[in-house]
Amino acid sequence: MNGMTPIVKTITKFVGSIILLFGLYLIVHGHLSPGGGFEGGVTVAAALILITLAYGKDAVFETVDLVGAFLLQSTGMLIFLAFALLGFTGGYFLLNFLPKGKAFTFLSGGTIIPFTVGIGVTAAFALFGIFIVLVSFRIFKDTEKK
Amino acid sequence: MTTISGIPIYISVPLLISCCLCFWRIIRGPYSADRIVALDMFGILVISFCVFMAHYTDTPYLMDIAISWAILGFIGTLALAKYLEGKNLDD
Amino acid sequence: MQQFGLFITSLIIWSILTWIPSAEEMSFGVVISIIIAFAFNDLFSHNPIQILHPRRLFYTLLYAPVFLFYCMLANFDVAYRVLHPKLPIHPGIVRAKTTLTTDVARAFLANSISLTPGTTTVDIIDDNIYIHWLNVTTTDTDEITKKLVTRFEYFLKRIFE
Amino acid sequence: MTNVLGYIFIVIGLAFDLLGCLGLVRMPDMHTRLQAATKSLTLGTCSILFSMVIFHGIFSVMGLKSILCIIFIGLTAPTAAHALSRGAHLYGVKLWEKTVVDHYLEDRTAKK
Repeated sequence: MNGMTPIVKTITKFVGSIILLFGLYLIVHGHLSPGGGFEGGVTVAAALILITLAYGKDAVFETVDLVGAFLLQSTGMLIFLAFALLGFTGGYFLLNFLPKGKAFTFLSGGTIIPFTVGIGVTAAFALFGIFIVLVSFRIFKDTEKK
Repeated sequence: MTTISGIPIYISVPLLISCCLCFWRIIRGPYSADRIVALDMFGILVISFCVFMAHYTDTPYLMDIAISWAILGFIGTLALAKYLEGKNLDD
Repeated sequence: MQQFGLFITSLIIWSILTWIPSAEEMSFGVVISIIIAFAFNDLFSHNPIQILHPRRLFYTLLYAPVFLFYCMLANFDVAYRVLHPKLPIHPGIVRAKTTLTTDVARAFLANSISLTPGTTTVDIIDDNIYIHWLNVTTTDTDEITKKLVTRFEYFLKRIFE
Repeated sequence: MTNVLGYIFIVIGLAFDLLGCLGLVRMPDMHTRLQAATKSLTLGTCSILFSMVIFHGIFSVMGLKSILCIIFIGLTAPTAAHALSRGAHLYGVKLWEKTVVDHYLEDRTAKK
Protein backbone atom coordinates (compact mmCIF):
# COMPACT_ATOMS: atom_id res chain seq x y z
CA MET A 1 0.00 0.00 0.00
CA ASN A 2 2.50 2.63 1.04
CA GLY A 3 5.55 2.01 -1.12
CA MET A 4 8.86 3.60 -0.22
CA THR A 5 9.84 6.67 1.83
CA PRO A 6 8.47 10.19 1.07
CA ILE A 7 11.85 11.23 -0.32
CA VAL A 8 11.74 8.57 -3.03
CA LYS A 9 8.10 9.44 -3.77
CA THR A 10 8.92 13.12 -4.25
CA ILE A 11 11.88 12.48 -6.52
CA THR A 12 9.74 10.03 -8.52
CA LYS A 13 7.30 12.89 -9.16
CA PHE A 14 10.05 14.95 -10.78
CA VAL A 15 11.82 12.14 -12.61
CA GLY A 16 8.96 9.89 -13.78
CA SER A 17 7.64 12.28 -16.42
CA ILE A 18 11.17 12.79 -17.78
CA ILE A 19 11.62 9.00 -18.11
CA LEU A 20 8.29 8.57 -19.91
CA LEU A 21 9.14 11.45 -22.28
CA PHE A 22 12.56 9.96 -22.97
CA GLY A 23 11.01 6.59 -23.77
CA LEU A 24 8.59 8.16 -26.24
CA TYR A 25 11.50 10.10 -27.78
CA LEU A 26 13.45 6.85 -28.27
CA ILE A 27 10.41 5.20 -29.90
CA VAL A 28 9.67 8.01 -32.32
CA HIS A 29 13.29 8.70 -33.32
CA GLY A 30 14.07 5.08 -34.11
CA HIS A 31 15.30 5.80 -37.63
CA LEU A 32 17.59 8.71 -36.67
CA SER A 33 19.34 7.73 -33.43
CA PRO A 34 20.11 4.62 -31.35
CA GLY A 35 16.99 3.02 -29.99
CA GLY A 36 13.77 2.23 -31.75
CA GLY A 37 10.63 0.35 -30.90
CA PHE A 38 11.89 -2.23 -28.44
CA GLU A 39 14.35 -0.03 -26.54
CA GLY A 40 11.90 2.83 -26.16
CA GLY A 41 9.25 0.38 -25.05
CA VAL A 42 11.57 -0.94 -22.35
CA THR A 43 12.13 2.62 -21.11
CA VAL A 44 8.35 3.29 -21.00
CA ALA A 45 7.88 0.04 -19.07
CA ALA A 46 10.68 1.17 -16.73
CA ALA A 47 8.75 4.38 -15.97
CA LEU A 48 5.65 2.34 -15.06
CA ILE A 49 7.74 -0.03 -12.91
CA LEU A 50 9.34 2.96 -11.15
CA ILE A 51 5.92 4.34 -10.17
CA THR A 52 4.84 0.89 -9.00
CA LEU A 53 7.97 0.56 -6.85
CA ALA A 54 7.70 4.02 -5.32
CA TYR A 55 3.95 4.30 -4.71
CA GLY A 56 2.91 0.69 -4.14
CA LYS A 57 0.96 -1.35 -6.64
CA ASP A 58 -2.42 0.37 -6.31
CA ALA A 59 -1.21 3.62 -7.91
CA VAL A 60 -0.72 2.01 -11.32
CA PHE A 61 -2.90 -1.09 -11.21
CA GLU A 62 -6.11 0.92 -11.01
CA THR A 63 -5.40 2.33 -14.49
CA VAL A 64 -3.49 -0.56 -16.10
CA ASP A 65 -4.19 -4.01 -14.71
CA LEU A 66 -3.26 -7.38 -16.22
CA VAL A 67 -6.15 -7.49 -18.71
CA GLY A 68 -5.53 -3.89 -19.77
CA ALA A 69 -1.83 -4.59 -20.30
CA PHE A 70 -2.52 -7.55 -22.57
CA LEU A 71 -5.22 -5.63 -24.48
CA LEU A 72 -2.82 -2.73 -25.11
CA GLN A 73 -0.09 -5.18 -26.15
CA SER A 74 -2.46 -6.69 -28.74
CA THR A 75 -3.39 -3.19 -29.91
CA GLY A 76 0.28 -2.56 -30.68
CA MET A 77 0.46 -5.75 -32.74
CA LEU A 78 -2.69 -4.71 -34.62
CA ILE A 79 -1.23 -1.27 -35.45
CA PHE A 80 1.80 -2.99 -36.96
CA LEU A 81 -0.37 -5.45 -38.92
CA ALA A 82 -2.69 -2.72 -40.19
CA PHE A 83 0.13 -0.64 -41.65
CA ALA A 84 1.75 -3.76 -43.09
CA LEU A 85 -1.50 -4.75 -44.82
CA LEU A 86 -2.03 -1.19 -46.10
CA GLY A 87 1.04 -1.84 -48.24
CA PHE A 88 -1.19 -3.87 -50.55
CA THR A 89 -2.63 -0.56 -51.83
CA GLY A 90 0.63 -0.11 -53.74
CA GLY A 91 1.33 -3.72 -54.58
CA TYR A 92 2.88 -5.88 -51.86
CA PHE A 93 3.16 -6.58 -48.11
CA LEU A 94 5.16 -4.10 -45.93
CA LEU A 95 5.38 -1.54 -48.75
CA ASN A 96 6.57 1.92 -47.72
CA PHE A 97 3.64 3.80 -49.22
CA LEU A 98 3.96 7.11 -47.33
CA PRO A 99 5.99 9.95 -48.89
CA LYS A 100 9.66 9.94 -47.91
CA GLY A 101 10.99 13.43 -47.18
CA LYS A 102 14.53 14.77 -47.11
CA ALA A 103 17.10 12.42 -45.57
CA PHE A 104 18.03 12.90 -41.86
CA THR A 105 14.96 15.01 -41.08
CA PHE A 106 12.22 13.83 -38.74
CA LEU A 107 9.66 12.69 -41.34
CA SER A 108 12.12 10.87 -43.60
CA GLY A 109 11.06 7.34 -42.67
CA GLY A 110 7.67 6.90 -44.33
CA THR A 111 5.92 4.03 -42.57
CA ILE A 112 8.81 3.36 -40.18
CA ILE A 113 7.33 5.67 -37.53
CA PRO A 114 3.95 3.81 -37.30
CA PHE A 115 5.81 0.48 -37.27
CA THR A 116 8.08 1.53 -34.39
CA VAL A 117 5.10 2.96 -32.49
CA GLY A 118 3.39 -0.43 -32.78
CA ILE A 119 6.50 -2.30 -31.67
CA GLY A 120 7.02 0.15 -28.80
CA VAL A 121 3.48 -0.25 -27.44
CA THR A 122 3.82 -4.03 -27.70
CA ALA A 123 7.18 -4.17 -25.93
CA ALA A 124 6.18 -1.73 -23.16
CA PHE A 125 2.99 -3.47 -22.16
CA ALA A 126 4.32 -6.99 -22.66
CA LEU A 127 7.15 -6.26 -20.22
CA PHE A 128 4.79 -4.56 -17.81
CA GLY A 129 2.45 -7.56 -18.06
CA ILE A 130 5.33 -9.88 -17.19
CA PHE A 131 6.14 -7.65 -14.20
CA ILE A 132 2.49 -7.77 -13.01
CA VAL A 133 2.41 -11.55 -13.38
CA LEU A 134 5.62 -11.98 -11.38
CA VAL A 135 4.42 -9.65 -8.60
CA SER A 136 0.94 -11.15 -8.26
CA PHE A 137 2.30 -14.72 -8.41
CA ARG A 138 4.50 -13.93 -5.43
CA ILE A 139 1.56 -12.48 -3.47
CA PHE A 140 -0.58 -15.52 -4.34
CA LYS A 141 2.11 -17.88 -3.09
CA ASP A 142 2.47 -15.97 0.19
CA THR A 143 -1.25 -16.02 0.90
CA GLU A 144 -1.45 -19.70 0.04
CA LYS A 145 1.21 -20.53 2.64
CA LYS A 146 -0.83 -18.91 5.39
CA MET B 1 48.23 8.41 -30.41
CA THR B 2 47.34 5.16 -28.67
CA THR B 3 43.63 4.86 -28.06
CA ILE B 4 41.24 2.31 -26.56
CA SER B 5 38.11 2.27 -28.76
CA GLY B 6 38.61 5.93 -29.64
CA ILE B 7 39.41 7.27 -26.18
CA PRO B 8 43.01 8.47 -25.58
CA ILE B 9 44.94 6.21 -23.27
CA TYR B 10 45.62 8.83 -20.58
CA ILE B 11 41.84 9.13 -20.04
CA SER B 12 40.72 5.52 -20.45
CA VAL B 13 43.32 3.94 -18.15
CA PRO B 14 42.18 5.77 -14.94
CA LEU B 15 38.57 4.88 -15.78
CA LEU B 16 39.52 1.24 -16.36
CA ILE B 17 41.38 1.16 -13.03
CA SER B 18 38.24 2.52 -11.33
CA CYS B 19 36.14 -0.19 -13.01
CA CYS B 20 38.61 -2.86 -11.80
CA LEU B 21 38.30 -1.56 -8.22
CA CYS B 22 34.48 -1.76 -8.52
CA PHE B 23 34.76 -5.32 -9.82
CA TRP B 24 37.02 -6.25 -6.92
CA ARG B 25 34.32 -5.08 -4.52
CA ILE B 26 31.60 -6.93 -6.49
CA ILE B 27 33.56 -10.19 -6.27
CA ARG B 28 34.74 -9.74 -2.68
CA GLY B 29 31.87 -7.96 -0.86
CA PRO B 30 30.70 -9.88 2.21
CA TYR B 31 27.02 -8.86 1.94
CA SER B 32 24.80 -8.44 -1.11
CA ALA B 33 24.39 -4.77 -0.10
CA ASP B 34 28.11 -4.17 -0.77
CA ARG B 35 27.75 -5.70 -4.23
CA ILE B 36 24.74 -3.50 -5.02
CA VAL B 37 26.67 -0.37 -4.02
CA ALA B 38 29.56 -1.35 -6.29
CA LEU B 39 27.15 -2.11 -9.15
CA ASP B 40 25.48 1.30 -8.80
CA MET B 41 28.85 3.05 -8.93
CA PHE B 42 29.86 0.94 -11.94
CA GLY B 43 26.79 2.23 -13.76
CA ILE B 44 27.84 5.82 -13.10
CA LEU B 45 31.32 5.04 -14.49
CA VAL B 46 29.79 3.67 -17.70
CA ILE B 47 28.11 7.06 -18.21
CA SER B 48 31.56 8.69 -18.25
CA PHE B 49 32.70 6.13 -20.83
CA CYS B 50 29.74 6.94 -23.08
CA VAL B 51 30.39 10.68 -22.80
CA PHE B 52 34.07 10.32 -23.69
CA MET B 53 33.29 8.10 -26.67
CA ALA B 54 30.71 10.62 -27.90
CA HIS B 55 33.29 13.40 -27.60
CA TYR B 56 36.33 11.73 -29.13
CA THR B 57 34.70 9.77 -31.95
CA ASP B 58 32.39 12.72 -32.79
CA THR B 59 29.11 10.80 -32.56
CA PRO B 60 26.77 12.97 -30.43
CA TYR B 61 23.92 10.45 -30.39
CA LEU B 62 25.87 8.28 -27.91
CA MET B 63 24.59 10.78 -25.29
CA ASP B 64 21.20 9.04 -25.60
CA ILE B 65 22.83 5.84 -24.34
CA ALA B 66 24.35 7.73 -21.40
CA ILE B 67 20.94 9.10 -20.38
CA SER B 68 19.22 5.72 -20.68
CA TRP B 69 22.00 4.09 -18.65
CA ALA B 70 21.41 6.67 -15.90
CA ILE B 71 17.67 5.91 -15.96
CA LEU B 72 17.99 2.12 -15.87
CA GLY B 73 20.73 2.24 -13.21
CA PHE B 74 18.51 4.34 -10.92
CA ILE B 75 15.50 2.04 -11.32
CA GLY B 76 17.62 -1.08 -10.85
CA THR B 77 19.12 0.30 -7.64
CA LEU B 78 15.66 1.20 -6.30
CA ALA B 79 14.36 -2.30 -7.08
CA LEU B 80 17.32 -3.94 -5.34
CA ALA B 81 16.90 -1.63 -2.33
CA LYS B 82 13.25 -2.69 -2.19
CA TYR B 83 14.39 -6.31 -2.27
CA LEU B 84 16.78 -5.63 0.61
CA GLU B 85 13.97 -4.25 2.74
CA GLY B 86 12.45 -7.72 2.54
CA LYS B 87 8.94 -6.53 1.80
CA ASN B 88 6.34 -7.50 -0.73
CA LEU B 89 5.19 -4.87 -3.17
CA ASP B 90 1.80 -4.55 -1.50
CA ASP B 91 2.73 -3.60 2.05
CA MET C 1 -3.01 24.42 -13.72
CA GLN C 2 -0.65 21.61 -12.83
CA GLN C 3 -1.33 19.89 -16.15
CA PHE C 4 -0.32 23.10 -17.91
CA GLY C 5 2.92 23.26 -15.93
CA LEU C 6 3.70 19.65 -16.81
CA PHE C 7 2.91 20.38 -20.47
CA ILE C 8 5.36 23.30 -20.60
CA THR C 9 8.08 21.28 -18.82
CA SER C 10 7.67 18.37 -21.23
CA LEU C 11 7.82 20.67 -24.23
CA ILE C 12 11.06 22.25 -22.99
CA ILE C 13 12.67 18.84 -22.41
CA TRP C 14 11.45 17.63 -25.81
CA SER C 15 13.10 20.59 -27.53
CA ILE C 16 16.32 19.86 -25.59
CA LEU C 17 16.27 16.23 -26.79
CA THR C 18 15.60 17.11 -30.45
CA TRP C 19 17.96 20.08 -30.76
CA ILE C 20 17.63 21.99 -33.19
CA PRO C 21 13.82 21.50 -33.23
CA SER C 22 12.09 21.90 -36.57
CA ALA C 23 8.39 22.65 -37.07
CA GLU C 24 7.32 19.04 -37.61
CA GLU C 25 9.23 17.83 -34.55
CA MET C 26 7.67 20.53 -32.37
CA SER C 27 4.17 19.63 -33.56
CA PHE C 28 4.85 15.99 -32.65
CA GLY C 29 6.22 17.20 -29.31
CA VAL C 30 2.94 18.98 -28.56
CA VAL C 31 1.04 15.70 -29.06
CA ILE C 32 3.45 13.76 -26.83
CA SER C 33 3.40 16.47 -24.15
CA ILE C 34 -0.41 16.31 -24.06
CA ILE C 35 -0.20 12.51 -23.60
CA ILE C 36 2.23 12.96 -20.69
CA ALA C 37 0.21 15.77 -19.11
CA PHE C 38 -2.81 13.48 -18.94
CA ALA C 39 -0.90 10.34 -17.93
CA PHE C 40 0.89 12.03 -15.01
CA ASN C 41 -1.74 14.55 -13.96
CA ASP C 42 -1.68 13.94 -10.22
CA LEU C 43 1.95 12.86 -9.99
CA PHE C 44 3.51 16.30 -10.31
CA SER C 45 4.01 19.42 -8.19
CA HIS C 46 0.57 20.77 -7.28
CA ASN C 47 1.29 24.44 -7.84
CA PRO C 48 4.21 24.61 -10.26
CA ILE C 49 3.93 28.34 -11.01
CA GLN C 50 4.96 29.29 -7.46
CA ILE C 51 8.62 28.48 -8.15
CA LEU C 52 8.72 31.59 -10.38
CA HIS C 53 8.04 33.89 -7.43
CA PRO C 54 10.95 36.43 -7.33
CA ARG C 55 11.78 35.76 -3.66
CA ARG C 56 12.14 32.03 -4.33
CA LEU C 57 14.28 32.64 -7.42
CA PHE C 58 16.54 34.99 -5.44
CA TYR C 59 17.10 32.44 -2.68
CA THR C 60 17.65 29.66 -5.26
CA LEU C 61 20.42 31.70 -6.83
CA LEU C 62 21.87 32.32 -3.36
CA TYR C 63 21.63 28.63 -2.46
CA ALA C 64 23.47 27.27 -5.51
CA PRO C 65 27.00 28.57 -4.66
CA VAL C 66 26.61 27.56 -1.00
CA PHE C 67 25.63 24.05 -2.04
CA LEU C 68 28.46 23.78 -4.59
CA PHE C 69 30.97 24.94 -1.97
CA TYR C 70 29.85 22.26 0.48
CA CYS C 71 29.86 19.67 -2.31
CA MET C 72 33.50 20.43 -3.18
CA LEU C 73 34.38 20.41 0.53
CA ALA C 74 32.75 16.99 0.84
CA ASN C 75 34.93 15.56 -1.90
CA PHE C 76 38.17 16.88 -0.43
CA ASP C 77 37.03 15.50 2.92
CA VAL C 78 36.49 12.06 1.38
CA ALA C 79 39.85 12.28 -0.40
CA TYR C 80 41.61 13.10 2.87
CA ARG C 81 39.95 10.25 4.73
CA VAL C 82 40.60 7.70 1.97
CA LEU C 83 44.24 8.60 1.39
CA HIS C 84 45.20 8.82 5.09
CA PRO C 85 46.98 5.54 5.98
CA LYS C 86 45.27 5.22 9.39
CA LEU C 87 41.70 5.74 8.07
CA PRO C 88 40.54 8.50 10.50
CA ILE C 89 36.80 7.76 10.73
CA HIS C 90 34.41 7.50 13.70
CA PRO C 91 31.13 6.50 12.04
CA GLY C 92 27.70 6.40 13.63
CA ILE C 93 24.01 6.98 12.92
CA VAL C 94 22.70 10.04 14.78
CA ARG C 95 19.31 11.68 15.19
CA ALA C 96 18.52 15.29 14.28
CA LYS C 97 15.36 17.38 14.16
CA THR C 98 13.95 19.23 11.17
CA THR C 99 11.33 21.99 11.10
CA LEU C 100 10.43 21.69 7.41
CA THR C 101 6.90 20.47 6.74
CA THR C 102 6.35 19.92 3.00
CA ASP C 103 7.54 16.75 1.28
CA VAL C 104 9.40 18.57 -1.52
CA ALA C 105 11.48 20.61 0.92
CA ARG C 106 12.26 17.50 2.97
CA ALA C 107 13.35 15.57 -0.11
CA PHE C 108 15.72 18.34 -1.16
CA LEU C 109 17.02 18.63 2.40
CA ALA C 110 17.78 14.89 2.40
CA ASN C 111 19.53 15.08 -0.96
CA SER C 112 21.57 18.10 0.14
CA ILE C 113 22.63 16.31 3.30
CA SER C 114 23.60 13.24 1.26
CA LEU C 115 26.00 15.24 -0.90
CA THR C 116 27.75 17.25 1.83
CA PRO C 117 30.79 16.42 3.99
CA GLY C 118 30.62 13.11 5.81
CA THR C 119 26.84 12.70 6.02
CA THR C 120 24.17 10.50 4.39
CA THR C 121 20.46 10.50 5.16
CA VAL C 122 19.24 7.09 6.29
CA ASP C 123 15.58 7.80 7.00
CA ILE C 124 13.04 10.49 7.86
CA ILE C 125 10.33 9.54 10.36
CA ASP C 126 8.00 12.41 11.38
CA ASP C 127 10.34 15.20 12.55
CA ASN C 128 13.35 13.00 13.19
CA ILE C 129 15.97 12.76 10.47
CA TYR C 130 18.52 9.98 10.87
CA ILE C 131 21.97 10.78 9.51
CA HIS C 132 24.93 8.47 9.02
CA TRP C 133 27.92 10.63 9.99
CA LEU C 134 31.54 9.72 9.32
CA ASN C 135 33.04 11.78 12.13
CA VAL C 136 30.79 11.70 15.19
CA THR C 137 31.89 14.30 17.74
CA THR C 138 28.71 14.65 19.84
CA THR C 139 25.58 12.54 20.31
CA ASP C 140 23.36 15.40 21.50
CA THR C 141 20.37 15.97 19.19
CA ASP C 142 20.23 19.78 19.43
CA GLU C 143 23.93 20.22 18.78
CA ILE C 144 23.82 17.89 15.78
CA THR C 145 20.82 19.77 14.39
CA LYS C 146 22.68 23.06 14.73
CA LYS C 147 25.77 21.61 13.10
CA LEU C 148 24.37 19.63 10.15
CA VAL C 149 20.80 20.64 9.32
CA THR C 150 20.36 24.35 9.99
CA ARG C 151 22.76 25.57 7.31
CA PHE C 152 20.44 24.20 4.56
CA GLU C 153 17.13 24.69 6.34
CA TYR C 154 17.53 28.47 6.27
CA PHE C 155 17.54 28.49 2.45
CA LEU C 156 15.14 25.61 1.77
CA LYS C 157 12.51 27.12 4.05
CA ARG C 158 12.52 30.27 1.94
CA ILE C 159 12.61 28.44 -1.38
CA PHE C 160 9.94 25.78 -0.96
CA GLU C 161 7.59 27.00 1.79
CA MET D 1 41.80 28.87 -23.24
CA THR D 2 38.44 27.06 -23.22
CA ASN D 3 40.28 23.81 -24.01
CA VAL D 4 42.52 24.27 -20.96
CA LEU D 5 39.48 24.90 -18.74
CA GLY D 6 37.75 21.80 -20.12
CA TYR D 7 40.80 19.64 -19.50
CA ILE D 8 41.02 20.94 -15.93
CA PHE D 9 37.44 19.76 -15.35
CA ILE D 10 38.24 16.37 -16.92
CA VAL D 11 41.26 15.92 -14.65
CA ILE D 12 39.18 16.84 -11.57
CA GLY D 13 36.51 14.33 -12.61
CA LEU D 14 38.95 11.49 -13.25
CA ALA D 15 40.77 12.12 -9.96
CA PHE D 16 37.54 12.04 -7.94
CA ASP D 17 36.31 8.94 -9.77
CA LEU D 18 39.54 7.14 -8.89
CA LEU D 19 39.42 8.33 -5.26
CA GLY D 20 35.80 7.26 -4.89
CA CYS D 21 36.55 3.76 -6.15
CA LEU D 22 39.57 3.61 -3.84
CA GLY D 23 37.21 4.49 -1.00
CA LEU D 24 34.91 1.69 -2.15
CA VAL D 25 37.79 -0.74 -1.60
CA ARG D 26 39.39 0.70 1.54
CA MET D 27 36.43 1.58 3.77
CA PRO D 28 35.50 -1.01 6.42
CA ASP D 29 31.69 -1.39 6.21
CA MET D 30 28.80 -0.85 3.81
CA HIS D 31 27.55 2.56 4.97
CA THR D 32 31.00 4.18 4.87
CA ARG D 33 31.64 2.69 1.42
CA LEU D 34 28.34 4.13 0.21
CA GLN D 35 29.29 7.58 1.54
CA ALA D 36 32.70 7.72 -0.10
CA ALA D 37 31.55 6.31 -3.44
CA THR D 38 28.34 8.31 -3.87
CA LYS D 39 29.80 11.73 -3.15
CA SER D 40 32.96 11.31 -5.21
CA LEU D 41 31.42 9.61 -8.22
CA THR D 42 28.50 12.05 -8.45
CA LEU D 43 30.74 15.10 -8.48
CA GLY D 44 33.31 13.38 -10.72
CA THR D 45 30.82 12.40 -13.41
CA CYS D 46 29.05 15.77 -13.21
CA SER D 47 32.35 17.57 -13.74
CA ILE D 48 33.18 15.35 -16.75
CA LEU D 49 29.74 16.18 -18.21
CA PHE D 50 30.29 19.87 -17.50
CA SER D 51 33.60 19.77 -19.39
CA MET D 52 31.58 18.71 -22.45
CA VAL D 53 29.43 21.83 -22.02
CA ILE D 54 32.64 23.90 -22.09
CA PHE D 55 34.05 22.12 -25.17
CA HIS D 56 30.93 22.26 -27.34
CA GLY D 57 29.11 25.35 -26.02
CA ILE D 58 25.73 25.27 -24.31
CA PHE D 59 23.48 25.42 -27.38
CA SER D 60 24.65 22.25 -29.11
CA VAL D 61 23.49 18.63 -28.99
CA MET D 62 26.24 17.54 -26.59
CA GLY D 63 25.88 20.58 -24.32
CA LEU D 64 22.12 20.42 -23.82
CA LYS D 65 22.06 16.67 -23.30
CA SER D 66 24.96 16.95 -20.84
CA ILE D 67 22.97 19.49 -18.81
CA LEU D 68 19.95 17.16 -18.82
CA CYS D 69 22.19 14.30 -17.66
CA ILE D 70 23.72 16.48 -14.88
CA ILE D 71 20.24 17.37 -13.57
CA PHE D 72 19.18 13.71 -13.72
CA ILE D 73 22.24 12.35 -11.92
CA GLY D 74 22.18 15.13 -9.32
CA LEU D 75 18.56 14.28 -8.47
CA THR D 76 18.77 10.49 -8.56
CA ALA D 77 22.19 9.49 -7.18
CA PRO D 78 21.59 10.77 -3.59
CA THR D 79 18.08 9.31 -3.66
CA ALA D 80 19.38 5.90 -4.68
CA ALA D 81 22.00 6.14 -1.93
CA HIS D 82 19.31 6.95 0.64
CA ALA D 83 17.09 4.04 -0.45
CA LEU D 84 20.03 1.66 -0.44
CA SER D 85 21.22 2.80 2.99
CA ARG D 86 17.75 2.37 4.51
CA GLY D 87 17.26 -0.99 2.81
CA ALA D 88 20.60 -2.29 4.03
CA HIS D 89 19.88 -1.18 7.59
CA LEU D 90 16.50 -2.93 7.57
CA TYR D 91 18.11 -6.00 5.97
CA GLY D 92 20.46 -6.26 8.93
CA VAL D 93 23.86 -5.37 7.56
CA LYS D 94 26.26 -5.13 10.48
CA LEU D 95 27.96 -1.79 11.12
CA TRP D 96 31.71 -1.54 11.71
CA GLU D 97 32.77 -2.70 15.18
CA LYS D 98 34.24 0.73 16.02
CA THR D 99 30.92 2.48 15.32
CA VAL D 100 30.26 5.13 17.95
CA VAL D 101 26.46 5.29 18.13
CA ASP D 102 23.34 3.98 16.32
CA HIS D 103 20.23 5.99 17.20
CA TYR D 104 18.22 4.52 14.32
CA LEU D 105 18.46 0.97 15.65
CA GLU D 106 17.59 2.20 19.17
CA ASP D 107 14.45 3.96 17.95
CA ARG D 108 13.35 1.05 15.77
CA THR D 109 13.68 -1.47 18.58
CA ALA D 110 12.02 0.94 21.06
CA LYS D 111 8.98 1.26 18.77
CA LYS D 112 8.49 -2.49 18.72
